[in-house]
Amino acid sequence: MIDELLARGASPIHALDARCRLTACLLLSLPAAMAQGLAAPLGILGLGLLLTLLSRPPLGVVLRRTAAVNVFVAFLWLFVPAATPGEPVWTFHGLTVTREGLDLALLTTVKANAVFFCVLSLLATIPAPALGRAMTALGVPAKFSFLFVFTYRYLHVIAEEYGRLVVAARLRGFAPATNARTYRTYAALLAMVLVRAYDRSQRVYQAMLLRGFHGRFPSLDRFRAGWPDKVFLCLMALAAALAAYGDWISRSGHA
Amino acid sequence: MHISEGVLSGPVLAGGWALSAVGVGLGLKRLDYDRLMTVAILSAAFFVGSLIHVPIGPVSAHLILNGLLGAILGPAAFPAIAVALLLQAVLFQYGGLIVLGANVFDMAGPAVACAFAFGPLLRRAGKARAVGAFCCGFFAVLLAALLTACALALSGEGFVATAKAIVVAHVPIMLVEGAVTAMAVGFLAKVRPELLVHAPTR
Amino acid sequence: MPEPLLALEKITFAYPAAADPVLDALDFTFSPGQRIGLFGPNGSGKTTLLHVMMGLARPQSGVVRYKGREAQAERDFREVRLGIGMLLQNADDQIIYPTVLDDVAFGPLNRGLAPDAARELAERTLSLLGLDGFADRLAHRLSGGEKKLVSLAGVLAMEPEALLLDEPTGGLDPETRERLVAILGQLAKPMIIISHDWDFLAHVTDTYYSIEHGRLVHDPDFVLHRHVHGHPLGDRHHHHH
Amino acid sequence: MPEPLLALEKITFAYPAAADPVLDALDFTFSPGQRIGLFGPNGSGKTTLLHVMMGLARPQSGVVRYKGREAQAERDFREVRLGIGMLLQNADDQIIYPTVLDDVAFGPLNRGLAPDAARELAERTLSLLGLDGFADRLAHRLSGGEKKLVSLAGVLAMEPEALLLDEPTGGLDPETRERLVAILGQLAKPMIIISHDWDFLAHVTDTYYSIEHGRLVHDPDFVLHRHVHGHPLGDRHHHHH
Ligand SMILES: Nc1ncnc2c1ncn2[C@@H]1O[C@H](COP(=O)(O)OP(=O)(O)OP(=O)(O)O)[C@@H](O)[C@H]1O
Ligand SMILES: Nc1ncnc2c1ncn2[C@@H]1O[C@H](COP(=O)(O)OP(=O)(O)OP(=O)(O)O)[C@@H](O)[C@H]1O
Ligand SMILES: [Mg+2]
Ligand SMILES: [Mg+2]
Repeated sequence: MIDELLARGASPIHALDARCRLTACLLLSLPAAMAQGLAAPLGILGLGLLLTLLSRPPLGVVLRRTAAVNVFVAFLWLFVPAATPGEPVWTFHGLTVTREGLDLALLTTVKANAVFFCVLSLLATIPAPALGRAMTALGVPAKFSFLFVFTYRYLHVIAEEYGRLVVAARLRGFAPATNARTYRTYAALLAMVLVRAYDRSQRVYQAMLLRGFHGRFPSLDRFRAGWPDKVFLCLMALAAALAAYGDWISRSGHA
Repeated sequence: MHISEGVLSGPVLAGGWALSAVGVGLGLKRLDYDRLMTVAILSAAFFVGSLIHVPIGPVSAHLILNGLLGAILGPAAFPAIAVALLLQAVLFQYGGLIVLGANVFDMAGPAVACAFAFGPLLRRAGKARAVGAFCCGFFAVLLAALLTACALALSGEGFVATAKAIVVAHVPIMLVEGAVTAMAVGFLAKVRPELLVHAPTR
Repeated sequence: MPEPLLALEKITFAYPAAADPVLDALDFTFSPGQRIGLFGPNGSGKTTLLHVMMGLARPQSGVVRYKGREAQAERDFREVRLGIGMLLQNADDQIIYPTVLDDVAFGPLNRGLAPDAARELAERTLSLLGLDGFADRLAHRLSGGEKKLVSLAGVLAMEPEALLLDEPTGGLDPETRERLVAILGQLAKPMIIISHDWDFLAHVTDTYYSIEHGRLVHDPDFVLHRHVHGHPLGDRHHHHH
Repeated sequence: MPEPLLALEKITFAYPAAADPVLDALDFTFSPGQRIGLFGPNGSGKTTLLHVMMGLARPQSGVVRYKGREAQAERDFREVRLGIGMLLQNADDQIIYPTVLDDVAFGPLNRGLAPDAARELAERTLSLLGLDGFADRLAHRLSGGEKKLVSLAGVLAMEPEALLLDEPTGGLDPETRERLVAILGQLAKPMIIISHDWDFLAHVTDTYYSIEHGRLVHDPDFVLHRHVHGHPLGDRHHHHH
């Protein structure tokens, strides 16, 4: 149900230090998300696609994920072109599609996909435990990183428990429909999942005490950034700066 | 109810990050390491619970559960939701890191607000508890939809129509969430009343 | 010979990312009156086989027939599930509602019974298993053995024509196990039981299969066999696992 | 006779809402060199007994002594937990980090080892259990048997003087079980093992107790004993549960 389909791999991207990938992902996403013109996000979209190619993901996964992200974008296309005031290009049953509206929808689409491919190639390729360590190394509070890592640890255990409960319900003839009993059944399943999660957390806490836990999570330090990591990070920082500068130029040009 | 990356304007994104950082910070401050594992495992349970698709008429929608999460975790729901959304970004690429702040605040703000507003009702018995739980589920989704809509509307005039559509589309979900939350809290009160003690008292 | 209740024809099933199929062109029939014991090493595919029968896992090729009719869509299998009851390995996974009565009444309500009839049937089933007075108990406060019996009650309350039981004795203490032997011996229903507990199988089933390389192997040499092992409770009354 | 590692004196323990105490004025000593097997029906209080020893459950009356000194406050028990390693029944509860190496190093780091030394010790322990190459594996991708061995590695990496194991063979297939017998046989540490698996107990322990009515009963008549039972796989090689 919940699988990191991209985190394992032997590509050049996977070989990079997790801290560098996380930083690069942030650096590239920022100008793409903030841009006002098309040029910068288009450039980053291109770079994101290149990085995705380098990370050698399974094609099916990429297509499915791309489609999922663009559902919200498609939803925007339903409303934005006709709702933005400006120069009309097409009128249909009282709805006026404007040039500004089309531009805004297009810009949003490019920005969303540019960031998506950066996340896909740089963030989704980091296994969650390594991401937790990378966040701490980059200054995120340790408590938050541990919360992230342990949530990830038990996600699979609980998803499996839930899956077995659903199987049990189906075996006894449960067929979801829009009625009170269906909602009652889901509420019961949900409550059972929570109760078992809570009970489990008590047992896990005991296990922690048994292994000498005294209010602080230690961690092994194991980051080693070599020159390829540094070169990569510099290149990405340069690309991000270029995109931001380009967007700023085009903005002041219009003004 | 994720806003995808690239939609919101700079100030809205920055505001989302600032508010979320404060919320996560306050939530973490109240959370000591001894209870961290409980919050992590419950957060995982909510992540899984929010993958439940329930039929609503001809379509199906997934549960959001931020109201129930707030009812159980209180202020710790803030970091819990932040962690869950970050995991969704990493595992499924729903939204990136830039829009994360806004998405976290839209979901977690209402969760904690409802916990404070209706928390006292949750520890009473019978009808009062059911009403409080329904309100937690209902208003947490309503507020989340409103905040999402505001974030969109503030980002540009072109997004106002989308914002309205989002609120309207969530009305049936609010009702279902309210009902499911009320029933789930009823079961929890019977089976593990300890789970409800962290709801804020004030 | 009566028409088979369930028939599998050339079933091939592999889990998504797996290289080898778990079930490989497997044929099988399960007829009224049969009591089948299914054993074999961990991971040989026993649970998967039952899941295919119940439509919880869909084979890549082959046909599942229920009373002679091919079952293909989810709705066909819904009918199978109303006719055949399956008990999962872990009782904790099987008990969905926090209170015993709600849980046992879940199946009958899904079959479309009115609430009153469902409650009545649930209570009758509980008392059949010697669980009178359990109706309002909370599921998570039951002992392991009690949970197992309650989950069995949930299956029996659906009044199935046949039973599939996945390791029903796992984690039970000897006394509860004996009670289960007695209850199952008394039920005049065809059944398939997966178990690692040969002694148990010898008591409640009469035909034995194991799975090897994705195929069912009929095992006629289920023999009585003498051996020595360590044992507490010297000469007191005891049971073997 | 050496000074007992742990001694329980007149321990009475009842769970909050329960009517009868689970442990009732129970006395017990556990000395270096002992290998104790603890068995008995579900719910008789075996797990509770180990929890009292480790300070996870606090008795209403009675004294727990660790190396002769009374353990009372949480900090006394912290010392007990650094000296005695306990393995919980369910490996999923015991493996708290997502990656194997982090998890095995957790105990050593808590004992105050430097990260490098902790890593080195963790790797050594993994290889002792035949788990070389597991360091970066993700816990949720391990099989049941592998999880059990990793959780044992987490306990052994604390270099405890003694071990308490709660049903270590539950859910293991025969092969992993054999491996565990070999590993435990090799460890020259005193241990207490809870198990329903008499054959396993007979292989790795030499003193037997069960709990009856809240008291420990020493069982000297754990005997070799001949019996007959149903058995498949005729003359092929096999193991008994
Ligand atoms: N959801 C799944 N995804 C991938 N592989 C699976 C899944 N479930 C089971 N398998 C694999 O399929 C094979 C058969 O599994 P199955 O559960 O049917 O075995 P079994 O005979 O019931 O074993 P056991 O005695 O341990 O219950 C095993 O190798 C198992 O690892
Ligand atoms: N947290 C708890 N709250 C209340 N009662 C409990 C709790 N844990 C255990 N009990 C009860 O205490 C008794 C002893 O339980 P314990 O877990 O020690 O038994 P056990 O001998 O380990 O059994 P098993 O063989 O099933 O593991 C049982 O009757 C059980 O129902
Ligand atoms: Mg199985
Ligand atoms: Mg126990």
